[in-house]
Amino acid sequence: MSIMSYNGGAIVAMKGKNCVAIASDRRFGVQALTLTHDFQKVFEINDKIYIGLGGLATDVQTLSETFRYRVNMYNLKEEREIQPKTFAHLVSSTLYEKRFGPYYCEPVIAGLEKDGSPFICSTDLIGCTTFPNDFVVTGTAEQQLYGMCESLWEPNLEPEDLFEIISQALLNAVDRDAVSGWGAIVHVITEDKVITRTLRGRMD
Amino acid sequence: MEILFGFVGKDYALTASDNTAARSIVVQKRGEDKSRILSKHTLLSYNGEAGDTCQFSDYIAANIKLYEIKNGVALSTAACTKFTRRELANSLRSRNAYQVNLLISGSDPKTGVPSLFWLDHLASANKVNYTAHGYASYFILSTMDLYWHENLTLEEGLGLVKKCLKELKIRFIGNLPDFFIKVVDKNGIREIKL
Amino acid sequence: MALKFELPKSGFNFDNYNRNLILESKGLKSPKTIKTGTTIVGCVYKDGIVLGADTRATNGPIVADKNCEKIHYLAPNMYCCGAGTAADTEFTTNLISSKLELHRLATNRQSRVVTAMTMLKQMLFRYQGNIGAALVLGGYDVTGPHLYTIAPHGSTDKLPYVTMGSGSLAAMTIFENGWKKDMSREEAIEIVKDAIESGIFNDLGSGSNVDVVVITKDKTEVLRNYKRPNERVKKEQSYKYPRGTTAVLKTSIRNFVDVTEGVATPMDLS
Amino acid sequence: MALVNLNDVLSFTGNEEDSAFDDAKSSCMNFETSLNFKLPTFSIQNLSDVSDIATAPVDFLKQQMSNENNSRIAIKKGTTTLAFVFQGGVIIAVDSRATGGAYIADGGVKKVIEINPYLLGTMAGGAADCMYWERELGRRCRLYEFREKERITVSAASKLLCNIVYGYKGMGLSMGTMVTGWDKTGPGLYYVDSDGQRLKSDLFSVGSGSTYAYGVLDSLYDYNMSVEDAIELGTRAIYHAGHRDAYSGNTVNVYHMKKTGWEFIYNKDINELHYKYAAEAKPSTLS
Amino acid sequence: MARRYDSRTTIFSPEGRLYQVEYAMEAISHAGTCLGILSNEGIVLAAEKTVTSKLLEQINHEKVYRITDSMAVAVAGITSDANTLVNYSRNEAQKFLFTYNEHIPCEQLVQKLCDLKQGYTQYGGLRPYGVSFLYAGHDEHHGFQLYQSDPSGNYSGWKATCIGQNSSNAQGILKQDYKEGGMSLKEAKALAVKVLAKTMESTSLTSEKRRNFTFDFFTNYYFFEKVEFATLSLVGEKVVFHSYTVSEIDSLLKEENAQALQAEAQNST
Amino acid sequence: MPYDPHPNHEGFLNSVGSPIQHRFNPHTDNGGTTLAIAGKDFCLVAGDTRQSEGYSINTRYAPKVHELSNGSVLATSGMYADSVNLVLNIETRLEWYKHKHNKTMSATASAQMLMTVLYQKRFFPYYVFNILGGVDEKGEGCVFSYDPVGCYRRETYQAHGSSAALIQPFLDNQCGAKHQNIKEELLTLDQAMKITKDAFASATERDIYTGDYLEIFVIKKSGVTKHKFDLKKD
Repeated sequence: MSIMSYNGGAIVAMKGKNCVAIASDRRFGVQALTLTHDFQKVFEINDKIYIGLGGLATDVQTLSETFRYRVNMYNLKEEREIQPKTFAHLVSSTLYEKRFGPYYCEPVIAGLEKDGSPFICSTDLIGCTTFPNDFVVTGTAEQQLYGMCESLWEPNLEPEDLFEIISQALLNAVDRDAVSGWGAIVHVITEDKVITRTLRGRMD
Repeated sequence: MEILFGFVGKDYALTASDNTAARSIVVQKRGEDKSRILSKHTLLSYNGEAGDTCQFSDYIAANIKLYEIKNGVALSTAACTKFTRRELANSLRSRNAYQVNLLISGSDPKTGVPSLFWLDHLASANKVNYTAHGYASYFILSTMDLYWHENLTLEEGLGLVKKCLKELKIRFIGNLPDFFIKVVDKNGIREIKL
Repeated sequence: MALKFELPKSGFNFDNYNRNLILESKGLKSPKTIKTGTTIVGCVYKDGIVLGADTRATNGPIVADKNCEKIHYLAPNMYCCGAGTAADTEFTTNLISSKLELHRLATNRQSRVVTAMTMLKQMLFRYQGNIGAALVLGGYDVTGPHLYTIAPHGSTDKLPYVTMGSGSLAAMTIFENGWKKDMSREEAIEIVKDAIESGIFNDLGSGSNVDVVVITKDKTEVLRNYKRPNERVKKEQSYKYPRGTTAVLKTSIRNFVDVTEGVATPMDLS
Repeated sequence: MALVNLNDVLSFTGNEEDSAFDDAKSSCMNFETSLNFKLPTFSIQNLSDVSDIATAPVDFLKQQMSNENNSRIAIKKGTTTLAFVFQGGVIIAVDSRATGGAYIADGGVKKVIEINPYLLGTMAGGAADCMYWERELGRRCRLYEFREKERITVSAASKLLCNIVYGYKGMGLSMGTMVTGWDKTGPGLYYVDSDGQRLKSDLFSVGSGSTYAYGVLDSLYDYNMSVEDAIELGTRAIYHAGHRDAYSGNTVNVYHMKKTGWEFIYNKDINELHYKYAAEAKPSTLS
Repeated sequence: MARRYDSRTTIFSPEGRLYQVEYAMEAISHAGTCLGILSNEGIVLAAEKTVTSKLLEQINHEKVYRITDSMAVAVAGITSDANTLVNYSRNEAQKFLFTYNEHIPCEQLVQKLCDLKQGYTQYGGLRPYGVSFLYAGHDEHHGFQLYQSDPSGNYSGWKATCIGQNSSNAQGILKQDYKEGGMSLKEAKALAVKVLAKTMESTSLTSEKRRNFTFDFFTNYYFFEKVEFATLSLVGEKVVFHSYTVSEIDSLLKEENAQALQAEAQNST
Repeated sequence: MPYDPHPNHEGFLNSVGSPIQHRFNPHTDNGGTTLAIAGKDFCLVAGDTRQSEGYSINTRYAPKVHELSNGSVLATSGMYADSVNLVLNIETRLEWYKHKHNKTMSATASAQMLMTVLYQKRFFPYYVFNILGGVDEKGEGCVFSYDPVGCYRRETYQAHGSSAALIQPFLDNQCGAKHQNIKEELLTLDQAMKITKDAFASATERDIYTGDYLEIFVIKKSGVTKHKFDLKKD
């Protein structure tokens, strides 16, 4: 068993038309044993940036705190909100710093840029960034998510359509993965609001 | 083979831990209390590798006590958990990591709201309503799934403890005779005999 | 009580190394990093250098990025194609690029390709191949055009046409067959494109599009996605769902407050 | 040395070509001669001339089928099955998930094998092993009936299965099954596994989720319970196992073994059960 | 005589004084006034900027800094020293958050900063930080709190206090006007405006203005460009820090002006 | 190559002297993906035609889907050589059955037979993941899915092979109506064709072992028709 699937979890982020969505499952388990189904894997960085951390739970928690620390310091020193691209590089260099003793965690980032255009990014566990223009996925159901997203995603989705697509992609993907699932949470970020929905997922 | 489980009830948090200290196939002591008082309203229960457990829990207990003395206010249960998690996560990066599993139970002294945190040896922390560590989790989590609800009175809670212990007695090969049952509520920490 | 938290220092940090050893000793496998399976090539022509790369990044059998950039900027007169562990190529070229910039500011001269090559090889050699970057470095300086390959362990070659990565053999066949001395710009771009396409179609680790960079004495052209031979066909149908399809347990909507009204936005995440 | 071993393996596969025809004969011409009512033929390398452990079939199989090595041939595993005897007969309840590694290969597996109208077997471990050998058991039970003019007892049937798989002990079969039925002695419930272990009891649960199922069964089981309560208990135990164990889940299949033979009760979605149970009041802990 | 003991922070004078520390305090008494007033609903911080020029880029906060979500400081003294210390305390606050996942209790942060300051009064070759702080904060333990610290590393909690030039003057007014047993935030703001006006009046700026305390003075644009104003208050459960913009200060002053005029009119009748 | 967090001095030393253990492995994975969907009166079986090994393409056209002489279609993924052998084996048996019983074997009977054939190699399995598609006695489409040692089940849709994990959830959603709040219904042939083509196009985007051509067999009571489409070739 890979370290990345020790605790399980699946995260996906997608671009829409002037909006972006990020969704994760909610399981925390120790290998086959499911311990809780309200584990936080997606973290708010600021109003318009969310980061999803997939992988070993202890590193998910450590990294979320590290990023919060660094972003808070950035906000105080620069006296402005961090931009998604800057944040992506912050994440990337934080991970690459531990190139030879990495955190077992692969982040995905979703956010809106200053001009309101959607931004998504994913990195591998040592900080190799990718900036595709459709979707990014991470976690144990990665393959399932790739398959779902490749088939379902299309450009210029309105927030409500984007919500349906990302939810269906995630729910169906985790149903084929034993170590992720147990509910899901979706954030859709638009110019003026963020809509957070908890989904009725399979609980087995 | 050690057993440690706990849950929160209506206005209390309860943990149950076996009291056997064993090495290899030998029982060294019955009546070992595998917990440390962190503050008036926070209790740390542990199991894991001999040596690591007492070293780590003493270290945590001492530091949290020190904080309280230094600053005049006690850390909340959640802050104790975060601190413990961080210390454990840091220790993992050293040559000799602590092999400990922990439950931190507490009660907010002002509101009386109970809380329970689960930490494993990899320093993943979770706030839970009911949980268990080690082999016991395979046997009694479903029992707790079946019976637990958030308005569990202390009497009902002790009923649940009995059900869990009964199940362990029936199915778990390493069945242990005696348990410390500790309750944290608004009034502090106390031990309860079944 | 000591807060064990240190501000980030520069350089690598081996904090997690011990812990990861412990985790692995428990039989848990380390995950893979994203690799650029990759075909990267470069060749010298009459007026300079042409570099080429495919744009696929893989994570095991899965394509992690369909259109990544493998030709990295080093200096205005120098670019570097990277194959191997994607993060390593990215950060290594970034680091050298900034060192070159500082060097230019200090010396007030255009960077030389051999300088970049030496910096790269010294760095890679120092890490004994643990930084998995295989590079094709091309540039034009006062001494003319130069084309190098740098292997992860730090060995280098200087050749008129080079290929690297998992598709290097497929690409090399094209050069061996068609490369001539003093080719024109068009011919050179064409042969580089053919070489990359050969890698794209015959090597599973390479795919998607062709990136090309042309470097001459006083001009550098970046032809990103010069050829896109692998456009996805249109889908048979749209899979949009009727709104309300997904069963939702709870919805919360948070409207953003207009910041100009002076109410501070919270920074805490918890 | 290495070449010799290679030869061994090659000749091993080479023989396959010839035996294909024999295989065809034995499976299509069963009715010509009773001699063909023997165990199916396996192509197993002669163990006696194994000089290098690397070529031993058991070791080879372990290497090929382990979940390590990127699970080249990962056998579908992970299960919760249970059965218990009560005043109204036997209740058999199983989940329906099959996983290869963490991938859920199938969510609708039938883990109760209908051996004959009075015998049921459950499936845990290697799915093909259970499926194949319990099918074979069905055939033998039928033959027994022809010979003895009466139905085989559950005890005898389970012993038969036990003996077959014991013959393959150590070769990598993986099976943990419960054989249940109704015979002249009443309801019967036996546990048989690929180690050759055979146990009789009133209550068993087998598989990765069995401990969770036991938790529920032990605290609510009562021999004198009504049929409805028993069905509900079986369902509930499988639901709890499905909820906690990553490798169990999807749906519950419940069977009831009665004097008149088994009856399929229902197939329910574990997810629907979750939301149903969540909305219900919890039982009291004080009883 | 004093000379021999002047140059070193680490050496006491025969009278038992640390001259460098005292000089540092002296430096602060020339800095722009900062005042803080604790009310039932929050805290007001107000400060006077000493350097103004029409040509200077308008920076909204030169003297009031946010440290965390629930804490802010006003500084008097050498701005560059202040910057370092502000940065230090922000870092400490974040470290605490990182370790305990809770905001640092106010007094603990004040203590941390004062420990650092104290260190600079004791070790050889170092100069004390020439800066005093007013800390406004809120935590779950003690609610709203106001602290003051000076270059020696001493700190103390206050209901209302003032640092910088004319601070004794301002202290007097505060002592006089502070309503024991609680003020509303609005009253606190009014008091802050009043104190600032009085103290600034007695400085050079007001010399060519009318001596008498008249409120049309507040409309002078110099004034609101010279003042920084911030509040820390609770909105629901959340602590909100609000740094006033120039126009907000303007309208605040106008409002206070109008009310004071009204009050004066009533008094006179 | 898996990510190696600690310096691989072993590899370095190996190249200098110490021996490396090699073990003959008779199994190899030739990649590729297969899929089948059952309809009311038809069965659709599809597969790509790429055959690969490591990072190389052996051939762009090596059909994985085989039409059997009894009118069923067998889709095989995994090791190509084993699948060729298996198909020969099955064909022999089908032929024998025909001579013996003077009728062609039904799809359901051949499904059972395939299980036996696979299980007989329990201790040296065919490294093949099979899907058998056909129409049953009632004329309804049927799909049987197998693991390498013969465990099988009748399904309405199934994907196997290197992109199974990519395609299967999509089929769950589109064919099985999972999470859609609607009743599951059997697809029409037109829908099934569209979904199959999109599923393969998507899999080709992300799975390096799937591509080149897509072959779709449609089985009806009246017979089998075959369609061929292009997939991406990179």
